[in-house]
Amino acid sequence: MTRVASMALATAGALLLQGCAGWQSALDPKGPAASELAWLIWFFTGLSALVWVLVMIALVVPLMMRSRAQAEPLAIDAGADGRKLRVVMTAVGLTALILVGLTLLSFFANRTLAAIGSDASLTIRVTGHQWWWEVRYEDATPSRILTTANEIHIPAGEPVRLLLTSTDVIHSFWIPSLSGKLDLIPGHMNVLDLKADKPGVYRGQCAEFCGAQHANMGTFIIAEPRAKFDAWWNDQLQPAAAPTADEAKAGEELFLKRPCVMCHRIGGTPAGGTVAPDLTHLASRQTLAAGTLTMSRGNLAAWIADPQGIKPGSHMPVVELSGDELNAVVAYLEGLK
Amino acid sequence: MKQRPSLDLSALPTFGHGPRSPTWWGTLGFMALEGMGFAIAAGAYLYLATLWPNWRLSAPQPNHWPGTIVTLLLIVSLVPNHILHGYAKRCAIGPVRIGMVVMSLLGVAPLVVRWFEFPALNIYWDTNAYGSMLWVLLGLHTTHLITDVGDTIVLTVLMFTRHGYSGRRFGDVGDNVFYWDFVVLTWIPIYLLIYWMPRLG
Amino acid sequence: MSSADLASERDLPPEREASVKGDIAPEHDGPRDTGMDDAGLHRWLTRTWRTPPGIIGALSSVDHKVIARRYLITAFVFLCLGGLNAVAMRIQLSGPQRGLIGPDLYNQLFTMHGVTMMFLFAVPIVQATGIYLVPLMVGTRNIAFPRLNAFSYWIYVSGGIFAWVSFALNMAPDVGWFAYVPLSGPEFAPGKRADVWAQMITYTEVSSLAVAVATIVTVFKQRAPGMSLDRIPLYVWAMLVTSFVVVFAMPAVMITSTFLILDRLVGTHIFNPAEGGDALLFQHLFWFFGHPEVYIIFLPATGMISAIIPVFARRPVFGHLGLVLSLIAVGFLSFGLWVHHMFATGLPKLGASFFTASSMMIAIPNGVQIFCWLATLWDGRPVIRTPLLFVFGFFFIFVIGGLTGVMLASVPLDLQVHDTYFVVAHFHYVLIGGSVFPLLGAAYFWFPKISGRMMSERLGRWHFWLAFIGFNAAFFPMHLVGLWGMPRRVYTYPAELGWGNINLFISAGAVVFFLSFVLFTFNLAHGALKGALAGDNPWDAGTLEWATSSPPPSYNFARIPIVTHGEPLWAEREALPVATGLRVDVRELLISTVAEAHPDIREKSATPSIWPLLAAIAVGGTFVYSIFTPWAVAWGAAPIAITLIGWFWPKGDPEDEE
Amino acid sequence: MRAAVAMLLFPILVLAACQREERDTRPQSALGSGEQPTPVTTLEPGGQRASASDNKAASFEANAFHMSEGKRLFGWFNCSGCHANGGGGMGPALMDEKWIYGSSMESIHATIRDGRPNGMPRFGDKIPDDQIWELAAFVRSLGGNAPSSAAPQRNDDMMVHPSENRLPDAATLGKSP
Repeated sequence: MTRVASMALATAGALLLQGCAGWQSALDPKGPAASELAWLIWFFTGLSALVWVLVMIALVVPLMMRSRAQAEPLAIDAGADGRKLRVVMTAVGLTALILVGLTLLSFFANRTLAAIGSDASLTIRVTGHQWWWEVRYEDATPSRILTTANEIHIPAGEPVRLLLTSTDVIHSFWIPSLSGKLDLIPGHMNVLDLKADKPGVYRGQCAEFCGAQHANMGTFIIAEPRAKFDAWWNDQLQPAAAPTADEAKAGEELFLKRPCVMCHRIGGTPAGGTVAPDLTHLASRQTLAAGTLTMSRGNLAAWIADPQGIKPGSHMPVVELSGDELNAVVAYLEGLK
Repeated sequence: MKQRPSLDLSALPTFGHGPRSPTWWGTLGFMALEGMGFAIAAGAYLYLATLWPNWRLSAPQPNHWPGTIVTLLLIVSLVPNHILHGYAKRCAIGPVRIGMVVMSLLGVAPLVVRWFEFPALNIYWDTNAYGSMLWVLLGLHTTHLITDVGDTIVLTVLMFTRHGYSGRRFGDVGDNVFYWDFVVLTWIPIYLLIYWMPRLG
Repeated sequence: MSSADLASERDLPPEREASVKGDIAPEHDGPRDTGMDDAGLHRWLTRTWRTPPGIIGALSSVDHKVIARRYLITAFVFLCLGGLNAVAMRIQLSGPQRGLIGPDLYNQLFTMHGVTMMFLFAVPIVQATGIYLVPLMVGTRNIAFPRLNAFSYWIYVSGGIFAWVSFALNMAPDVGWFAYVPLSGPEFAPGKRADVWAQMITYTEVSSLAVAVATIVTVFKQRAPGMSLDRIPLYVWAMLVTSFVVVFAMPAVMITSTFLILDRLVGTHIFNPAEGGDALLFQHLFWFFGHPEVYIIFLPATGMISAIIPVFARRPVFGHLGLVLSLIAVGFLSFGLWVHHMFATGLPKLGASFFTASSMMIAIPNGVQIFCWLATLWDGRPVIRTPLLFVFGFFFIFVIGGLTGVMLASVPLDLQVHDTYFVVAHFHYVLIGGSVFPLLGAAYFWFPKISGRMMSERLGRWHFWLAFIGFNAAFFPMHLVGLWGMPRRVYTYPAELGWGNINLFISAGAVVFFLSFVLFTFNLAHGALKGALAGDNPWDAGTLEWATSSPPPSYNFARIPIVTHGEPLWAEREALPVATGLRVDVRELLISTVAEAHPDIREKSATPSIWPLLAAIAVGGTFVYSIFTPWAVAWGAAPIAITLIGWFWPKGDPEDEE
Repeated sequence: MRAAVAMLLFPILVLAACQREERDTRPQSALGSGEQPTPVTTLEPGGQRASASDNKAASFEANAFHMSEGKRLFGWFNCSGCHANGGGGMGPALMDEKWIYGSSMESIHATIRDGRPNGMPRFGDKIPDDQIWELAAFVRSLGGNAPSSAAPQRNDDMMVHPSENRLPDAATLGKSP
């Protein structure tokens, strides 16, 4: 009895303690692939629960019986064993039947998933880096190719095709509420098609252990109506707005003079580093450091002042800046809408 | 618990040859796992070879002659090896001693030629994956060759001491014969993989 | 079976005739046990088979029981260390954004946890149990190749020390227990941490392989007369199948780790995609071992269950043949489903579907096992003692793990749960439910045999409930948190995702689970010192290990038993038929034929020797040195060769000469 | 005797391992960052000037993580643009025995920080001090000066030269046939 109680307690407790699942949950699907998968998860879980309950009943049955402790162990009732054999054979047959059913089910689910992206209108190349995501929107017109980082805007209701690869170690791209995961492997190119049914922000994160900051390698899919998405793309293609305020101007100068320029790119300035996230429209993003901090002046300052305290081991070095210098750089970056 | 003697074992022999002896089974077990190692390494080689359309990765062809000589030497050595096995089964100490010396020499000979196989691969292990796999396969087999030749030499010496004159030692000779067969047989597929497979691409 | 028909089927071998001809040294004869009284026999056999006194003597021991005890204790120590790793990780994860442990240490912690539990605890402890029990269950006096067995232990313990000293030196691997390249490769894993992983794997696999070969040969050639294939106890079958799986699976991981260290140390390009290598090759090679590894851990546990259930159900196990065939089927199938660990790597769809089908299929033989055990229990109310409680715990937990395993076998479903806490929950349900719970049951069951004393039943029940509740509290919620999107191997997580409370609950469960092991340790110590005396056969069980005293004498059986039934002690309640005629002044044991177990040869078993230890030191030193330079292999060859020659060179004992 | 050796060996092992495996990513300003002026000439009384910051140099040089970070930065900051992969081009070769401004960590650090005549730009503003030390440690390893147990290994990349932990060992083997 305690066994059942503990189980119930664990489950109920877990469910009650659960605050807000959904943002990054496979059980809260927001796209056709994830819906199909959530249905599959529930179906498998339901069937499994049923099988488990039956096995537990079969286990509890002997506890209700009369004790046989005194009997001679080799005196077996052959007739009873014959009946048992039939029961066991039936159970094995049922097991096989269920397994065949589940195999077919997962095969057809796989086909459904494969059909999702057959008419994808948009191709986005996602490259995994330790520990951020490089996002490149492909386009036939070279001037419309757009490079950004960590946040992927897509048009809602349309399938998009993601080309996944990596330049360092293996990562895995996973947005639970939209689709299953797929690895980014150096030397391989994987194709993931996904679709968001409705506009919204869907969080995901790297799902294959990739080193020190595997835990802080988040990404977002931001699904927007088509018009808004097109506007966003056009905005992002623009070079960074030149700063107007004095402090921001000083910040730009510092950015170009100090180590920042070695790794980061800001469109419209000489900063052209490609080994770290593109900062051209940094302030238009919702988060910093691959989903680690929300975008705000304070977090920007904290991140620049002590990246190794926030993401120990990340490739963003500590740059020694005075308080004024820090403020200036933050003011500049904050203006990069 | 009470005991009831009902079987007399006193007339049983104290050693046996081949599958009757546990050592033979142990040797077989180690052959199985080492053979599995060879199979996995060969599998890795084939995996990479099928992955890249121009296998050999534009490296020059290996020179197969040293390898072919080793192959011939190894195949030839099977004959005295099995003659030796016959003597070991009959527990004939004199011929077994001679046979062991012959087998030691026939073990050292391919090892000497093996030394020339490495440069004949015409590629270093750190040039590309093709070179790495050739060196790995050749190295893996060479390790087996060296350990078995070492084992043979030690056993040869042992046969010339007073310890050699025992049934147990003749069983050891039989197992050594058995293992040498394994070393020779595993070489054939590796020889083909190293020297002839790159010629296909 | 009478002695007459056994003798008639034995033909005189040609070797005997040769010896008559004088080609080989005539056999020295010595006193035989025929007709000897019990006290005299005991004196003779004790003098012949005992482990020599003194420290050197202890280090030279080749007694399978002594080696197994050391193995068990060492593995238990590693279990505790691995458990402490887990507790440290759970404290770090008990709330979002905790700063107790940084990523550098955390990554070492979870890698050490995995490596310790898989390679230093689970595999060694199931093999150690086999080393102890298999020779007793098949009715022989020592394991085959006893010196090799001693060597295995020394290699294993030095590999474990190597790993944990590395951890103390901040040099522990931090790339996860399966150490995927390129993360563990030359470019992204600076220092020696990944090399420690690679060599430590090679180390422990050498030891597992040697034990596997010794176990196979023991089962094949050293069974008591009359123990034909259909009378082999299920536990021994399980160990036999496991050993075969070890023999065919472990070479794959040794090749993998060797490839990795070659890439790192001498610059080969096996895993470098830019020079013709491939990163996925590593995963194929690793999981070709990695999946059978799960069954290496699980199959011996099924053997333990098959040994425990009949005793408490008071009848032979139902469907003996079905269980044996299931074991063999599982052993074979375990090699055909490694790709289900790689569904997220984007393999071709058709190939992946094949592996879905094969992964589903392995559930059938496992189902057969479960149903047969249940059917065995249906004969009446079983005697509920602590070992059986743990078997019930096994059913409860393992069936959940098996069913979530079926979920993981489905390609599309796996893409959602792969590498999340769902998987963490799944494999802990399978490994702890499927292996640790049976092992704990086995500990209570066989402790009286090993120590001669009973463990406390009352503490045992407390232990069971604490372990059971702690386990489920710790691991069941992980299924949920995995579905809510929490990936495994993260050292922290943001508060906004709402995983804080459930993780706190999990951590609390983990601490309870850990405490249950503290209680278990206490019960072990208490039992060993103050437990009630057990007697030969406290559970009235039917297999041969219960036919000798508790703890068994160094020679196991005063006379080799003769087996007339699958449960010989139940079949021969008055007196056990035994064989006589073995010499008592040398270590003589009986070699029998493979299928029918007819007596065939009286062979000598190896005497104690210090050389296996020295050889292990030479091999271990070479392994450690080789993470620094490839020349270590050349330098190490000499000491290894010397110690091996010392090991095999005859010392003039009758055991060596005849 | 044996005990004494063992007792000596263990701390050495511990020290070596700790130095090699430490992964400190925050600046170690407490150790000093080599703020002394850089000489414009190598003509010094008594040869090379003694350096004040060698404890930092030593801690970077023996550390595998820092060296591998240096290797990454060497690529990221396009040092290969002039020095190729250490073989030299517009800038001098880094894999050979010749060190124009000395082979010490301090000299290399100074070269990167302050630049040198004839083309080496100054990176003092552009690269944080610790990263300069990492680069210096890597550059030294290119010449086979770093302990092979800590030196970076080959990249998952085209093979341009044998990996640093096999230098100069591999150099003596000659070129691939």
